[in-house]
Amino acid sequence: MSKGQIIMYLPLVVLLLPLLSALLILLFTKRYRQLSAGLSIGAVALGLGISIFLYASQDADHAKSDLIFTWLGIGQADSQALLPGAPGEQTLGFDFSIMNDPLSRLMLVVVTLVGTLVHVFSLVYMRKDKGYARYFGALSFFVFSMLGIVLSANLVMMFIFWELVGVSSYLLISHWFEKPAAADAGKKAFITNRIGDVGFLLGILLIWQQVDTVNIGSLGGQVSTLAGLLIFCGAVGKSAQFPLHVWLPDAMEGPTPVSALIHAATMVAAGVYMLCRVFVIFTPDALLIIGWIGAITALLAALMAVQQDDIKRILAYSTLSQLGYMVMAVGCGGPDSAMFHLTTHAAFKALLFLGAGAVIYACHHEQNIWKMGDLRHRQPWTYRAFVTGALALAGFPLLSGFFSKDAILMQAYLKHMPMFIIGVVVAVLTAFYMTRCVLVAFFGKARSDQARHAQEVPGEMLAPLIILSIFSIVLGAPQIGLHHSLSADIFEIKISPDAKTAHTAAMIAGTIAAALGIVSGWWLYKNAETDPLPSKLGELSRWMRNRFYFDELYAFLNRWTQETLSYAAAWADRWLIAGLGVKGTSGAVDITGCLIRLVQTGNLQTYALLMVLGLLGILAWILF
Amino acid sequence: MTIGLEHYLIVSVVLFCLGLLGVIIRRNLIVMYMGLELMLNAANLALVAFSHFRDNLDGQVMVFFIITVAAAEVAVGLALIVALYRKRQTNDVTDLTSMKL
Amino acid sequence: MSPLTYIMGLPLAMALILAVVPGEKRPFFRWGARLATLGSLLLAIYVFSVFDPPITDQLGTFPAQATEGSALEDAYGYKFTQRVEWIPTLNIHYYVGVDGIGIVMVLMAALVAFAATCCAQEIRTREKEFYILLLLMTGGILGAFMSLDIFLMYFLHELALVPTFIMIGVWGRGKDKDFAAYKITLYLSLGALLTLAGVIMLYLQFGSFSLLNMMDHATQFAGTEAGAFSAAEQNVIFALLMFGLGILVGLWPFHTWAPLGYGAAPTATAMMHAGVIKKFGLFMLIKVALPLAPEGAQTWLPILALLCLGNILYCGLVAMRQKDLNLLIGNSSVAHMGFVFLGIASVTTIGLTGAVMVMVAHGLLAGLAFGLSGYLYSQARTLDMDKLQGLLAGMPFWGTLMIMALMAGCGLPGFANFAGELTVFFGAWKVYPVITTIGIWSALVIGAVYMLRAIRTLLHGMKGEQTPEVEDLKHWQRLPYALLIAVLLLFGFYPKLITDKIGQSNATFRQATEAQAKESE
Amino acid sequence: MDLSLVSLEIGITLIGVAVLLVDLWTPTERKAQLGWWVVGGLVAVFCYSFSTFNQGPGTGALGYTKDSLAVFFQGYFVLSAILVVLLTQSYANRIRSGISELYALICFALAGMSFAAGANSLAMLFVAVELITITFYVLTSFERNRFRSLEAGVKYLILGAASSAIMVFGIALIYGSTGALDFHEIARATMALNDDSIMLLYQLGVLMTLAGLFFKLAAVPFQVWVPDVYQGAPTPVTTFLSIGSKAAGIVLMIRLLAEACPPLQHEVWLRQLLALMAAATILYGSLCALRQRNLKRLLGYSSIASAGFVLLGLVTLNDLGAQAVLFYLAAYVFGVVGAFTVIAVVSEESADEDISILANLHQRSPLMATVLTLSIISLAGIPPLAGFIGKFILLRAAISSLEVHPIMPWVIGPALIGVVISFYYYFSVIREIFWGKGRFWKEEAPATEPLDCPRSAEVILLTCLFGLIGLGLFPEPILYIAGEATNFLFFAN
Amino acid sequence: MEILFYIFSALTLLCGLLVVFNPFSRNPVTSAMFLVLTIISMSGLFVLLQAYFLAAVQILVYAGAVIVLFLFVIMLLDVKEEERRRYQKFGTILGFAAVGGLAAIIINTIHQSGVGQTLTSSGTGETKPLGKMLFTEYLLPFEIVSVLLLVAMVGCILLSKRDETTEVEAE
Repeated sequence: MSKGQIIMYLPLVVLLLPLLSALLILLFTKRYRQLSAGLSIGAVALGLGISIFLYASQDADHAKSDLIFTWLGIGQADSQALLPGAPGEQTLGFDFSIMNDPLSRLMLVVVTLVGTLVHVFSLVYMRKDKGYARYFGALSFFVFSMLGIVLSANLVMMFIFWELVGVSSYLLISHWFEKPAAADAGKKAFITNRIGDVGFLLGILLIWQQVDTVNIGSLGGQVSTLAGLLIFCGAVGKSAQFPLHVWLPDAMEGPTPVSALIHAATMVAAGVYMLCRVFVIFTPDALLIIGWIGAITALLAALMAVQQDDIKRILAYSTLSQLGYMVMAVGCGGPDSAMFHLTTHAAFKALLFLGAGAVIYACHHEQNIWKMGDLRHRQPWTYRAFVTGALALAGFPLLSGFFSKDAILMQAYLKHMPMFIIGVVVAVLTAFYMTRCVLVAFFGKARSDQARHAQEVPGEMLAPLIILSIFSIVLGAPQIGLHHSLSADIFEIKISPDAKTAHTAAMIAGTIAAALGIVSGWWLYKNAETDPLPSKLGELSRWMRNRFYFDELYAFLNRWTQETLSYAAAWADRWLIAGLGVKGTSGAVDITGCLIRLVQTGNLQTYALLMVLGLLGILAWILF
Repeated sequence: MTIGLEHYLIVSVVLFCLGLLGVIIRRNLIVMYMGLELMLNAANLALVAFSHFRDNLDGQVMVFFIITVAAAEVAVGLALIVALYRKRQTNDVTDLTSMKL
Repeated sequence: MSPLTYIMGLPLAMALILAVVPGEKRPFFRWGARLATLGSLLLAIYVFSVFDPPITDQLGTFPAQATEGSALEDAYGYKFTQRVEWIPTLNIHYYVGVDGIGIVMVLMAALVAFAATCCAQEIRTREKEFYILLLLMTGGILGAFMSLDIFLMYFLHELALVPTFIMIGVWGRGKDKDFAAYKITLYLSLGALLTLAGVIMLYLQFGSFSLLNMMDHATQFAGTEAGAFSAAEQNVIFALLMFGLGILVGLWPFHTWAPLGYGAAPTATAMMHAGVIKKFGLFMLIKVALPLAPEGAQTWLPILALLCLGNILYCGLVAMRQKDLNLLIGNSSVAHMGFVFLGIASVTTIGLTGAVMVMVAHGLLAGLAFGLSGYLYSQARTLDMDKLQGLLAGMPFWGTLMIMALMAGCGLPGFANFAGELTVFFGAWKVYPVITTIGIWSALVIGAVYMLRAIRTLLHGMKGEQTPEVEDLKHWQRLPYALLIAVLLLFGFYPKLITDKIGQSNATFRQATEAQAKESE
Repeated sequence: MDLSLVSLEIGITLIGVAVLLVDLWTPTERKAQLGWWVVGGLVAVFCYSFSTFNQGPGTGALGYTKDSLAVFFQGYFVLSAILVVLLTQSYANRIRSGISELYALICFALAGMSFAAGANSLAMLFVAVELITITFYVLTSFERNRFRSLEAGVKYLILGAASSAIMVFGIALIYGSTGALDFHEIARATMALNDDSIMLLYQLGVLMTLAGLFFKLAAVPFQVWVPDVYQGAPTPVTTFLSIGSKAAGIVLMIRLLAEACPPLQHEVWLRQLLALMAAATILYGSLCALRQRNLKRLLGYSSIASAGFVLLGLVTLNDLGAQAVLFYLAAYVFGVVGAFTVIAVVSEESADEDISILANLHQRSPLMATVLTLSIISLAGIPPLAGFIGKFILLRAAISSLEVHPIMPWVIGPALIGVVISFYYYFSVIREIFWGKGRFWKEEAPATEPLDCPRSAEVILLTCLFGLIGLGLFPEPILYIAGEATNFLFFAN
Repeated sequence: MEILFYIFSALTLLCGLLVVFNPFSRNPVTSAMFLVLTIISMSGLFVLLQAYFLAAVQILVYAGAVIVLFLFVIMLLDVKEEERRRYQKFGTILGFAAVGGLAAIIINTIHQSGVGQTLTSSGTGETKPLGKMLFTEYLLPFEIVSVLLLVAMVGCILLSKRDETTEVEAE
């Protein structure tokens, strides 16, 4: 087998390993907790190794997809039909082929890396859980489907794995299915995703109709705006963009490692990744809309994050706003910077979530930051890691977040000034709420028994934190050349002449924003016992706290559209069709029968009379 | 005017209808039988008239059969009435309504 | 002797055998029925496997009969044919054979039948009658899917009518089972009679019941004024067939019998009926109505498309409101029929292939779902989802399968249903974009809503207080369910398995689509 | 004249007389056994006459012809008579005295029917019909210690006599307008008739004659007598009434329409009349039966409905329709006899005719349950039984003349609706057999003890079983014979 | 000739009417008596039609046998005359209407057909050819009628003879 073939089949191996472990766990090793965990970790870790090897062995050919087998074929297989072919006969064929280019390889690394770390982290975190094996099985299944999205070379394949990611996240979110909140959250996440997927599928159909292919490689510019936007709907659902962002915060009901894996690094990033994949099909109008959606999401989410008390929810909203950032970047025509931010964000957001997980673990599943405090002495390492992540997220100079955010701001500066401004504002807010979170959770004095009795978490949990903090420090550095490779090699974006000024502007703006946010946060929350903001902001803070009442709005809409319709339909089915239609008819027939029977009076002369009348009628009818 | 076929036919039709009337409105079984007899006789009259005016005897042969059949019918019917009367002392049709609907 | 004859004959023969066995030997009936259906299943699998590539005498151990129609059979891609004179006066033959559609349907039917006989555990009284009726039903429908003589097709299908009635009445559930039995019977017979009228009119048109000859004539007729039968007649015939068969399938608004009947029927009956027998209408619509009366189809298919909207959207919405698990599954299965109708209404090769795929997938799925719910009923004596909550913890295996079934029901990739529905959408998209959009919404969102609600109430959450004690499936009880889910996954992950087979009947599709294609030009 | 032409009828009559005589020297308890001898004799006679039957129409000089149509119906009548005799035998202990007279009368009625099958002139038609009818007056009121039997007899007698009087008057008119009684002469005369004024009289005559036959056939509006008479008459007689005398009416009607009035076959009004009556009859029978609980009455209504189907076949006025009718009748025999046999046995055991007596039958006597179910299914016309083939070819015949007569849809539509309606009551019989509640209004559990049926009844049941399934699966022979019998029957199309 | 016809037909119809619808008496005996008169006057019409044999048979069979049978039964059962009040008005009126309609239709048809004009020959009513036909051409119906009479005989015996066994109500 030549090297080419090895290179060709390695991604497939990476893809299939987790599936294999998932199947093994489901079928055989459900009973044996450690064995299952081992299988799952082994699979993803091996995958990580292979992906790193692949990423390292960059061969130049781009956008290369390899056919594995034909998934579904229609219209080819009429071998010995003697009849002449019909004029309008179409054929339809979907290949299962894998994308094997630097972008997918980079994504492979990201997914498997975070995946591995999360697996390791979960070893301890989930130790006491009785669904241990099931958890790891689902985790592997999720990794499989996520890798599927990364590797799929045509839209239908991507849609398939898209759905699978949805369902696996559903399984993971409602892992503690006996907890009503978790079950509901899973349901909400799945259905919201499905709404997005409707658009996605319609987009695929429209593209198929317009360019007669669904292979990403052969997609061109001749796709209409509508199709692009429909495709974008998928991303809106998956990476929780406004207006479909509501599911992500609730998804925090799932186990924290899951949140780290799915809702920080991978699944929600899938949308952005997909946008970058099919970037070519977007028309300028489409891009504009995409950008604005991203900007709005970023701003709204940041505002919501400011007033959350649940540590995971804070992170969730920050995730939302960061995703908004990335989408905005795509909208500003900078898929490279989007991918760049995606990568760095994966690192530090996973770090933050895992850190939060460590904190929660230590505080016996206490998640309210106002019930924590002074953890920096009790969990020094967690503290350091968390702060690193926070700084990176806040865009503290020379950390990874700083560079990636600058790249985005630069794009925005070049394309749309308003978005640039929004971006800066969001940067300020980000720095502010992260500062708030850190200060309240780790400084001051412990505000609850759980916080008092917290102590440092074991090494298996610390190790991922350390690794991730290193990544989130260095990943952005120009010396690594990640951004350069993305923009230059992968997306071939030429450096525009006024990039220099834009770059400086972005850098300055970013720094100022970060500083502003951190300082104001420090000033407000330096050993604060309760949140001072509500008193200052009043109404606005209530709106922030209640997430601008989106859930209520949607509940209202749903109740008054779909639910009402379904009630009406059920009513009609019961009373109109089954009742009036069916029972009515049968009743009418029955009554007719009873009436006609009255003819049979049993009286001979009536009978005779009837016969004569009948004869009379016949004769009269015939003879006249 | 001379008496033609039509006159005989009209007589027979009227007689026929009288018999039918008897069947319909009289409730005494025996009288109903008489009505039936009248109907058959009316048919006989028609047949005879036709055969006369057509010069062929088939009609009369038919009449011969009809008379016999009528006699047999009456015999059976009257026997039936006797049996019925033994069972329930009646020969009124309005009492014969144990089966209906 | 074609193997198909055995596939159909085994259950019928076993029914005869069981009829003479005294009623005390209760195990005998169970195992006899299982044996017969298993035999059919194995044969069906064999036929399925050797069906493609085209069989030559040295390859296939069963040499295809040399009949005068063999050229036609090759032309239309029919294999394993057997033709025997039956009623010469009416020019009716015993004529069996399968093309792509036939073989997948037969395989599906055999699978579900075997599963159904295995799931008939709950029957404890009057087993003799039950298994005889079940076998009659099975043999009949298996035969209907493989018969090339329309009379034979109809004849065999009707074998199921009376058994359904008796089974629901004697072994059925619920207080209004009598009403359900009457309703389902009257509906089905009405549909059957309309179909019969249509079939007779076809027969009078072509002077033969042989599907192949009729299709051949139809192609010669096509376009030519002479000898062709007029568009008006085609309209009548197609209307008769469409509505008659539609009633058999539960086309909106003739669908209300289905959930009621399945809710009241014993498990095995519900599996067979919802899974297999219901598909007959669609099968005949695709195999007979479309190719033989294409011009009629042009008139009626848009209306069919509108009506199928009733199934897809309306029944989906109705399903959202169901509290009883069986009613939910029943309504959702009616809704799924809508996708098939959509595929048929867009007479395109893709759409029709998709339709057949959905038929197969839904057959398996309905079998699985009703089997599972039936097991639950046998455990809990109720299917009211207000009473049954949080079962997953108590019965993990059953729960997992149920989740998979429901997920398949809302079109999750990896299950055959998704492949089928996707194909249908691709086929119908260019013809009926709006309806397809609504269909996608229904498939992805509405389906998800009611299926997830079911999971949420039935399986997730804490165990309800009224929830009775239930125990999970034991070792070998799992076999039928596992079998069905395995096949669903197999076809879901590699649908090419069936699409290739279905491609064998392209000739039929072509004939169906030609007229429409002409129309579109 | 050569007696071989009427050997069958002579034989049958002789058997009847012989039974009457033998009866005198037979001890009372063994009189019922005479049935076996009657059956044997009938079989023998039929075989003999059939063997001496030379193909091709016999002479019509005596107003009697023995063509293949006649032979078909004679076979049909003999078969049904045999079944009825067997049924009578298993019914014997209901008939205290005169069982052998019953056999004899059945034979005489049979003779009349087989004359009717070959009737070729109005005189013959009249005499044959009267022989049948008067015999049935006696048969119907045979259980003279049951009031209902007598009541049925009286009703049947008066209405029957009235209708035959009407028929006679019609015959008179036909004779008057054509001057002939023989069918072929009538046909010739009508061909000659050119002025339609006489034609009018002729039509009137035909209509009144048909009215008499419609009465036998129980077609609306001459159907009113059926339920009462069917309910009151002894069950074997009811059976014979619904398979024998109905069929006699049918064959006479076929002959009359096919041979005596060629000009009318092109008349639209005749088709319209038949169509209207067919639709009305089917609907009437089905609708009235819906709420019916008395089994014999139920079957009475169902026989009205089936008369409608026969008319549906006759509307076509062509050979195809006639063939369909013949086969339909052949299939009909087994269904009706099977059903009535079971009903006779069960109702005798429980001295009741309410549908609830069938409860638990599946357990009390599997054989009877099976046969009754199959008979009902066959009557309802569901595969794979004989009745389905019958309904199928009837519909085929009707639909095949769809383009010939624009009225057809208006017959076929109601026919289909009627079938669906009829399924309701047919299936409620099946329901009663398999999960009936018994007399639920009395809160008494249905009987469960096994129910044994007499030997002769078993013979009938098995015959019907094989007949139903055999004709359903292999209808070819009968179809072929029926086709032969009705070949070139109608001049029109 | 015409006079005779009118007398006989008038008698026939009048007595026929009185048979079925006698305003003065509902007694079956009266009806029977008028039936005799009807029969006789009708045989008179037969004579006018030169069907002498049939006229004789008519008188013999009917007046001789049938009527006697009637009277016999009436006496046997000593039937009282039915009360007037139980007389369904509706049925009667409808009956009159129906029958009248029937008569109207038939007469009208006969009149339209004009057989009266077309057929105006008169033959000679000999009995010999009648008997000839009866035993050659119509032999078979003749024999059947004999069987029929046998049946009637058996039937009458069966129906009217008392049962040896005790009479029990069957329902």
